[in-house]
Amino acid sequence: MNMETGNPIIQTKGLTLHYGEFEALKGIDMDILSQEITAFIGPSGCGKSTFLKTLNRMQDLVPGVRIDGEVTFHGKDIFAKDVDVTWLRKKIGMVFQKANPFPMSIYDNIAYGPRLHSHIKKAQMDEIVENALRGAALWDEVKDRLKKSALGLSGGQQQRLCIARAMAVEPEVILMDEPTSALDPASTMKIEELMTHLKKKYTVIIVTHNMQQAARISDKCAFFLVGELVEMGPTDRVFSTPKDKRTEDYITGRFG
Amino acid sequence: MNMETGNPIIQTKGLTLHYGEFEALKGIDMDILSQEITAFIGPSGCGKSTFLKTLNRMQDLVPGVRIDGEVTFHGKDIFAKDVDVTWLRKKIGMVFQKANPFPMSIYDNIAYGPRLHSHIKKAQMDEIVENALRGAALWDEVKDRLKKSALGLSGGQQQRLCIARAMAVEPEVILMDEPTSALDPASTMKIEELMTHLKKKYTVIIVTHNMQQAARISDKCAFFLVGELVEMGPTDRVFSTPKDKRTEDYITGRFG
Amino acid sequence: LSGCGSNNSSSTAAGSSKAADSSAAASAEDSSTSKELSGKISTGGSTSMEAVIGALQEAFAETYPDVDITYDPTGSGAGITGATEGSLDIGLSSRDLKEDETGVTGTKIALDGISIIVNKDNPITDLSLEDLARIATGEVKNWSELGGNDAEIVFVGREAGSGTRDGFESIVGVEDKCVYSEELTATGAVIAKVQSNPNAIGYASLSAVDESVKTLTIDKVAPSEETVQDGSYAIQRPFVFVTKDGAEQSDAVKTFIEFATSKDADELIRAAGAVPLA
Amino acid sequence: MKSKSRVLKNGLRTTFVYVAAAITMAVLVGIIGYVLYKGVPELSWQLITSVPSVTKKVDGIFPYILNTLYVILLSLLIVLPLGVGAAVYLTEYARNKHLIRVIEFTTETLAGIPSIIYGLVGMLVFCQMLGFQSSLLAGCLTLVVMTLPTIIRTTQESLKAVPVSYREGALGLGATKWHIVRTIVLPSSADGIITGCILAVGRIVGESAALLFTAGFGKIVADTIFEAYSRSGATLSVALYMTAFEEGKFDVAWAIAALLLVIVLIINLAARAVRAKTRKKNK
Amino acid sequence: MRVKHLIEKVMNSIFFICGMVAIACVVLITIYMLVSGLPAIFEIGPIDFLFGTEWKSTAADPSYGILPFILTSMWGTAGATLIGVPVGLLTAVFLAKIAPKKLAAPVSAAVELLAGIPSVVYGLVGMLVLVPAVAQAFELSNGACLLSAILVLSIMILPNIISVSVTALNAVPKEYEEASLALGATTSETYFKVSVPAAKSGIAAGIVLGIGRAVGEAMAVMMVAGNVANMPGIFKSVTFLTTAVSKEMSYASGLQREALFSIALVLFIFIMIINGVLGAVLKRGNKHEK
Ligand SMILES: Nc1ncnc2c1ncn2[C@@H]1O[C@H](COP(=O)(O)OP(=O)(O)OP(=O)(O)O)[C@@H](O)[C@H]1O
Ligand SMILES: Nc1ncnc2c1ncn2[C@@H]1O[C@H](COP(=O)(O)OP(=O)(O)OP(=O)(O)O)[C@@H](O)[C@H]1O
Ligand SMILES: [Mg+2]
Ligand SMILES: [Mg+2]
Ligand SMILES: O=P([O-])([O-])[O-]
Repeated sequence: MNMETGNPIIQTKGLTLHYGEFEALKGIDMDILSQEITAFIGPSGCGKSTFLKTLNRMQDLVPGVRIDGEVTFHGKDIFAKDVDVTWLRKKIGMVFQKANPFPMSIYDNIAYGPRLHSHIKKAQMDEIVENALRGAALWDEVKDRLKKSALGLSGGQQQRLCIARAMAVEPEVILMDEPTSALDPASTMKIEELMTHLKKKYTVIIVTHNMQQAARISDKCAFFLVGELVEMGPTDRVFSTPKDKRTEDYITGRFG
Repeated sequence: MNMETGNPIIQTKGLTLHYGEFEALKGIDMDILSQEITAFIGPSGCGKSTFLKTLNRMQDLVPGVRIDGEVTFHGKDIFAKDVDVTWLRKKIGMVFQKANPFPMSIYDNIAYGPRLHSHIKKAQMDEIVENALRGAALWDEVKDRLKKSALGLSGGQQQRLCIARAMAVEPEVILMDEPTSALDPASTMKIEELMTHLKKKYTVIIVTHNMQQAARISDKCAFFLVGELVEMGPTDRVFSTPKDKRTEDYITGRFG
Repeated sequence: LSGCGSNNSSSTAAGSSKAADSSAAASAEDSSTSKELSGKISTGGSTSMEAVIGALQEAFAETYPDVDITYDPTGSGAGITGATEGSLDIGLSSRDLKEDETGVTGTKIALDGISIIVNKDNPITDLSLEDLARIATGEVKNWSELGGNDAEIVFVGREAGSGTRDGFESIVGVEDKCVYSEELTATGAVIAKVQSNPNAIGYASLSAVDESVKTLTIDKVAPSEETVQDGSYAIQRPFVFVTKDGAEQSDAVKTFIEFATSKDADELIRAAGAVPLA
Repeated sequence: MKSKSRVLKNGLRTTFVYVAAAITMAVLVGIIGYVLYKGVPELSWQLITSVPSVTKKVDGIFPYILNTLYVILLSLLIVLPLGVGAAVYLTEYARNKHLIRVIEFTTETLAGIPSIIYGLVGMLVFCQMLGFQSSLLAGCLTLVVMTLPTIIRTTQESLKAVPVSYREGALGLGATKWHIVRTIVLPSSADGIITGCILAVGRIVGESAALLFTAGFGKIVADTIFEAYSRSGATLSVALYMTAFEEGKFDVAWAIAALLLVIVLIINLAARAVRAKTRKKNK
Repeated sequence: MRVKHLIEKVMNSIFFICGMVAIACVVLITIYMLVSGLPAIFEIGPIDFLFGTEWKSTAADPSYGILPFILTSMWGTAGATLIGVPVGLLTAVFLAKIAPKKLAAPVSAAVELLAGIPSVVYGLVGMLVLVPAVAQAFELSNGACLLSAILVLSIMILPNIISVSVTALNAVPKEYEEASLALGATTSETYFKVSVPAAKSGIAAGIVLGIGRAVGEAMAVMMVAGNVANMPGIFKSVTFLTTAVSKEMSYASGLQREALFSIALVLFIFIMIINGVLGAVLKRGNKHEK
């Protein structure tokens, strides 16, 4: 694995987040390198999703949230006044735990994002859709039913469709929040495979409950505990010789 | 444990039950002895609840059910024309998987049953309520809030309340369908304790998914599989030296 | 102001004579000129006048298809108010203007008998005005006192403010003294009531009464075109066009008023069940 | 065994239930049956397509049918964007909980105000203050206010049923709120909006008190749409009131009553069909 | 980018405005009711107006006392509730719990139809069928009276009560009923001692809704109540608040007209109180469910 190849594409400094009175993130400092897969692990409720959603400002939508500290994307403060959130979210795509294709055709699902951001001709759009579906290893399965509703796909296919949809807007980073936790082993395998392909082009950040999965696919691994970043480093190292006692306990299944 | 002390209080002979076309119980023969705890175990969908509900004719309420074979209570056919179902259900009480106190006060929950069956004076009712709550080891926890809504109790307290409510109509048999499956370990412990007390006065039949629980508390154990009674006998014996290969497989966790 | 009543009659007289001329002229003229007349005439008020207005409207539209006549059946009171406030070109009232209703002029266009109706099964055929008054005030409570069946009298009338009620009460002399068994809000409802209740007696516009009920003679006079016209049938009231004094009237409005007060309108008024002016 | 009084009480309770159900059904069958029995024989193609005329002595209800359609059309045209907009605001935009509560409370309040009060206020505001006179337009505007709560509530419910994950997915792609509302939220809640419309149409068709004071009683077929809305006109319900109680033409009145019943029946069936479809879709 | 933000802002404002429309309407209606209703009350005198027992709006010496209307509305509503609620509730129990699906479905549909029938149709049937029937049954000279109005109103509120109660009863968790049956209760005991009490906040909401409808109904009542301004009596010809307004409004002028607006104001206040109660009932119900 190529560990130190990328440059920090996203950096956070002292990132603190409150839901009302409750401090969900307690001063997180983190560098995320480009063209790598970073996995977030930690017990339920430790703030993984919260952290993830802060990175593309999806957290803005939750009422009563207060964010302190800094998050930069390519060195630029994402909370700066002049940052266009829609642009940021285009650059930092997201895939959710539960596959959430829109209730429209497969084609329109993929085309939804590109249409938002620019005016694209039919032929060009066809190409974008095909590329995105190929990229998500879904093209062969759906090429004959592009005009059919996306809701008719199986769970695993739907999740890959969501990945394809995220890719269609040409992001640089893809955030994935437990993308396989609702899927069967076969579909999970497919998506894990897909992710290792993705990192050639994208920076991937994935939240997972599945330690094996983190070990299998990620380059870096970050362990969270009640709002703190306990430890982060090359995945091999974190799993083989965790520096922190709590990381070790978690990895060996003593809690969580 | 005292194994052969009781007399058969409930007996079934060739009990077969169809939900429409589907045969949920396939000719069950069983003797249930009084003052014992009988546990029903078996994988999900094998018909444990169905069998249990047949014993107090709660199954009558399900449309499209056909019952063949015989069930006797104290030697009397419970399906005979002259049997009053309400009397049968008073004699054979029931506690459900999910605690289901009525949305009324704790006191009224307990008093509900007795009020149905006879006209009882206030002072006497107070006594009945107190005894039932003591019997369910709940009195000390609720004696100061008898007039408060039962829905304000914790899950474990609610389940004990339901047991107390069942006891208040002075049944001879208490059927329990996974009474602890929705509870935390502490509450489960309390209820298991309670059950061993109960058998001094009542015959208890309990459905459980928890093998340890069955082993801990029951005198007899019956193993069901897809509508058949595979094996029944003293719990010690069934767990130590099951006669049937399938029972062994189940107990050792090879399926289910 | 006090001369309001006389004002009415004089303008009516003037109007009708003039109208006769102009309508004659209109019919003599080339129809192409009449077609040029266009615009909107808003009328509204008395509900009893609905049929009359409907008939006039239909006939007028045949000659002047471009003139648009609207009619809101809001009641005589609202008609007079509308004319006073200028929101209506012509207010319709089924009673004469009262003294305090100033700033407007009333033009009679027709008369209406107020029929006294009873159920068909009622043996009574004639009542005197006095008997009627005694019934209305509740002095007489049983039909047997008037030679009818031994049954309680059910006196039904209209709601306060109705032109029909106003006409009936003022002529019979029972203003503010009526004891109604039921107050209904429309002519048809009164007829239906009398039709369905054997002991009922009520009053309703002559124009609306049909065979479903029995019309009584009052002091031996039956309501009809002649008796109303010559005044021998006492219980009657005028149908009045109310216009605002000093307001600028469009040609269309003028022509319509002329048409309504002309002899040509008589047949239409008759068709609508009302009585043309003598 | 059961005590005598217990058996008696059980019997009584059961009897009461059956008697009540029987009364309800008798009332149902009685009213619906009677109206149809009286009205259907009077309903003829001739009646439906004729314009009533005093001089020609013709009965007809064509203008009323036309007016009813006009009123439905314009009212929906106005209330739909308003109501859907308000519902979208409540579920998608509003952040202030107090404001949401106030809006929801006022919506409930509007739903409870009786039509006679709508009639009076409509008369004061639309006919007099804004100078629309008694006209279909004034009637429509009054009905808009009356049906607003219906549209808001049904739309709101169906908006709430749109999964949050759809919105999240679109946001994650960089969509703006309005874009999400337009392309995802509103299309997925079309069923609820349609149900709201159907219910509103039901209310509009049945309304008489409010329209009597605001839309008047014209029975003329207007030449232009504009003219139709600027003059008074009776819908079927108002016409029923006028023909029966003013003109005493009960045969026509029964015919209108039967026609109304059939319309209400169709409206209910349509609403049911949409609801059934929604339920199937949600499964 | 700029354009997108502009559209976003504009749409935000549009939706905000739509959201405000409901508030604006209520405020406007309230203001208009007050402005048009208060003057006459003060001119007549609040006591004379509210507690006067004589209404003679067009007499030479007019009197404007609306106590008869207020009492009639109260009596009428109470009567309709007294008949409509038990029948409706029991029917709801039947439909939700007892009736086989094949019967329940068409009856529910018919109940919905009943709710959709225009009030004028009720008025028509009431006047031509119910009023004569009442006259015959009670040997009255005229059947147009409070009783007839009560009967019509009970029928009109029936669908409200039934459909809301059925929904509430169906929402009662099955577990409650199972628990009751397992204690040896009969089905009827279970329905009345467990299901109905558990559904009570929903049922109460249905009842308040029905009361609201009864208080506000005008057209149907006008055809059957007789409309004379008598103090209420079960066999007397009476006027409700609603019919007092609608019957004279078209013909009224001057103080009479203003007094009619005052009656409408009183009616409006009644309705607001009922709405408040409804809100409270629903809120309490929601809290209970939590
Ligand atoms: N909208 C919210 N308002 C208040 N508290 C919240 C909100 N969302 C999350 N939290 C709290 O913040 C903490 C972190 O939540 P988060 O969803 O980030 O955890 P997580 O690590 O993703 O857990 P999981 O593995 O279960 O998804 C939790 O304690 C949660 O209860
Ligand atoms: N009302 C019903 N109608 C049709 N089939 C039913 C019904 N209730 C249960 N069954 C079927 O009968 C079989 C036995 O069900 P039962 O509930 O008795 O299983 P169980 O052993 O209690 O399972 P579990 O441990 O999940 O509670 C199952 O296959 C179930 O699907
Ligand atoms: Mg999470
Ligand atoms: Mg079970
Ligand atoms: O409608 P009226 O003619 O009785 O005023």
